[in-house]
Amino acid sequence: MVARAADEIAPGMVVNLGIGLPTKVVDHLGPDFPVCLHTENGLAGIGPTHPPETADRNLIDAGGAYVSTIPGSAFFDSAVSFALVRSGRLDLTMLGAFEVSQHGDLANWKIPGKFSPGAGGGIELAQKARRVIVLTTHTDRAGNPKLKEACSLPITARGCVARVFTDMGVIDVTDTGFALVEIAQGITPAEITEATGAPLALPKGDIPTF
Amino acid sequence: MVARAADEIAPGMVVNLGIGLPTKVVDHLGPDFPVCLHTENGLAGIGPTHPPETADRNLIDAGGAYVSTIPGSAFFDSAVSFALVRSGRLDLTMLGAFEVSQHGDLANWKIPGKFSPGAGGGIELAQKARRVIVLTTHTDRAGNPKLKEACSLPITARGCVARVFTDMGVIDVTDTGFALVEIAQGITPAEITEATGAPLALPKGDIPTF
Amino acid sequence: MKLPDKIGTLEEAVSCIGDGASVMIGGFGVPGTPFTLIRELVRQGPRDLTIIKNDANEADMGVDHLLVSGQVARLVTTHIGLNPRAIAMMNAGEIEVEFNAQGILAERIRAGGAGLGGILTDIGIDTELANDKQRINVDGKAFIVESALRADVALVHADRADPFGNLAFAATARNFNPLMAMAAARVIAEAEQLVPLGDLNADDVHTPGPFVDELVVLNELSEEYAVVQR
Amino acid sequence: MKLPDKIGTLEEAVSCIGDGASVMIGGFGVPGTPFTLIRELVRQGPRDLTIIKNDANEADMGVDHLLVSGQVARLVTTHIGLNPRAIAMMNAGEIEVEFNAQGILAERIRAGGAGLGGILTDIGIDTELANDKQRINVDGKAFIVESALRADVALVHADRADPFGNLAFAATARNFNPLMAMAAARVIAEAEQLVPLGDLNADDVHTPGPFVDELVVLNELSEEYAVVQR
Repeated sequence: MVARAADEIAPGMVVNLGIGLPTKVVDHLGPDFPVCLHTENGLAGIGPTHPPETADRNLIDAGGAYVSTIPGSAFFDSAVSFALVRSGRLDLTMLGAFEVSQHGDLANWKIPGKFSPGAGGGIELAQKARRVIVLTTHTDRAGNPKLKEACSLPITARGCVARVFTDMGVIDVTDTGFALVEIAQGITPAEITEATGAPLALPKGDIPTF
Repeated sequence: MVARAADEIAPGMVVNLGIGLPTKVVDHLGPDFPVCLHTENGLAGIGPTHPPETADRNLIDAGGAYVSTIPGSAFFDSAVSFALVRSGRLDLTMLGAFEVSQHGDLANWKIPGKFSPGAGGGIELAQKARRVIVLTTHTDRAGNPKLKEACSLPITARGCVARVFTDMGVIDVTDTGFALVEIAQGITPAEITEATGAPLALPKGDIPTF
Repeated sequence: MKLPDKIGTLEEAVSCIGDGASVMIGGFGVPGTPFTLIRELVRQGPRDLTIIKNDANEADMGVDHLLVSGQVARLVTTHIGLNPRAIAMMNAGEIEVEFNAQGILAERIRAGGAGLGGILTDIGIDTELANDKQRINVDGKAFIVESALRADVALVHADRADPFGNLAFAATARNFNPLMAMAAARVIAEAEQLVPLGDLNADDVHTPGPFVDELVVLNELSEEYAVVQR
Repeated sequence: MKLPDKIGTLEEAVSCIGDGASVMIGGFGVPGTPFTLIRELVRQGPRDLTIIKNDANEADMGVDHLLVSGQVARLVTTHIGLNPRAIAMMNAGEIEVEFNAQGILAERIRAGGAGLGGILTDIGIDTELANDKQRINVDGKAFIVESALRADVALVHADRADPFGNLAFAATARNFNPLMAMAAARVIAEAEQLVPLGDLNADDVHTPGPFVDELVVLNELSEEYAVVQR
């Protein structure tokens, strides 16, 4: 899934990857691949993560991982960091989700009564990145669909999600709802349709697998 | 007048002086006098002016004079420069005037039909400096008073002027109007009262001269 | 003519913070958090504080000490997920918590520092964060009004400082520090290293001295900065 | 993984500016004015431009060339007192001029660059500059609504740049440049000196590369930067 998600990154993009993802996705990009990774706590040009022994105590990403710089990295304050996001300079972000609606609404920050630590920078990333991709399990721990006709949880941003990567498939959010793009090896169209809480349009002909 | 105006600068102040004034005022402060001179085009800690031969083409004040830095100077952009002004970090500014009203209103940026080059940074300096002092001739070229009951020209800011230095005297703006503080040598109370376009309260007893 | 000196003592600097004060505190996670100023604030003990900080740090670090000591009445923040105590106190009603979108908290503080009344944004306009917020149309588009934030005192952590209070921050320890260093009636900076006037390149100063009221030079670095072994 | 390269040619960079475009131009007086980009804009000749710049430079310099060539329809500015031609053209109705308080022009541009809808301010609230502007009350205080400014293109002048478009400005040549470098759909920077990736200290970059679309490295410096003999 991560390897497939890395294909979403086109040369020259400015990209913000959710907590834990950068290292995993970056491993799938070549050393000469031109891309700028952004973290909202104030760095453009994230370099490799460090083990504690070699870490710089002043250099973390927004998830708290000890990262590094690369030639051409730049630090800035939190206002400039989100100016970049809100003014349309962030080409792509990859986020987690509790729920995604068939209209592309995203809920990923609050479960009333259970989980409400605050949205952090998630709202701005979801609302303002030029392209929002969600990486998530297809269903929650109880087996309920995360892809739904409408979100039941407080939303993060409306109509923001372009594409969802799950353990079962790659699904686009289109003007007419969810559309299956690719399916995981070993999963049948019936299974993914069953596990999806809204209509899922299947592609004509063979369905590519990943 | 300039020497007397320099007395208004207390140790530790951040001060913005109008075009042409900094060098003149600064000559009256000692080399160890603690003060920070600000110019709105992006410098705190203005140093001495330079003749063309030694000037830095990138280093001017808001009036276009070639200035220099001193140890501890800092450059910043135009937004930060006016953030400093508007957020109350500018202790004192000295400005010129076309008219000052007895309520402290200042008009110094526009003469309709004759002179309207734009206000530049003048409105923010007048409205937000903690103390605004005006340095001006007491009358205009035609001999009309510049200190008036009300401004006839478009105003720069209302109720902003605390004190006016002219060639005839030092006048405070008080809750009850203009009050003479000091008088220039050779000027009589009758002369300055005559040249002032609003009531001028005279101090009790001897009037200090400068 | 020379630039004024602002070096003070830790005790004296923090003593301006009284009961009921609003206090901005820099830092995003560990980097840039003024741990020494926070410890002194705990030692001096003013109560009923409004704390404005991106996060609530983690257990036994930074702002958490102020929660343990019961000095916090209100927390204006963006995310407290790494501090279970903050969440528990919020759920128990022991502290009031106001959540902001992270970049909007940054902009509200910056607006305060820039002497503005507020900003207009569409961030969160479809979410519950916009409930009860004033709205306005500009050029036919709907925006939320987010008011400017200022505080009585700002506590910031710099890497280097000169005696005038020019500050430079290190790497991602910059975060909210330069914004808060403009937005309080009294700005107190702790600095890891004091350098002579003129040692900071005038082009590379992050917070210009005129914004800073008092500088506390750190004799030793809090152990709370230590790299975490995860 | 490496950072993308944005070096382009002068002709190609400016060719994106068509008739009717809005163009932000950095600089306060001479320092920071992108004279080479302006000259190329005159050479290519798009008309009916809206120019957003602090001032109109002086006779025979910078923006004045665009006035001479008749390419400017509208000027959004703060002060044009040093350019008699700009004043004459304004008075003759040959160009439309919109005056802003200087710090408010800076904040409107910054708001555009920060993806905000606008700012609230009390600057000029008692003056004719506030005529016809929308007002709003926040916490019982009256403010003017100043809309955010964005442009189709921003032209900025940097002292040093790396191939990714990280920019550093020199002394008071910074002024409006870093603000405009965030506030346009397409940001074009000219730089006096190209340095290799990594040569600019990551803590000391003034405009981070992600904001810049195209970098033009200057072969020679315009004579318009020469120190003026007054």
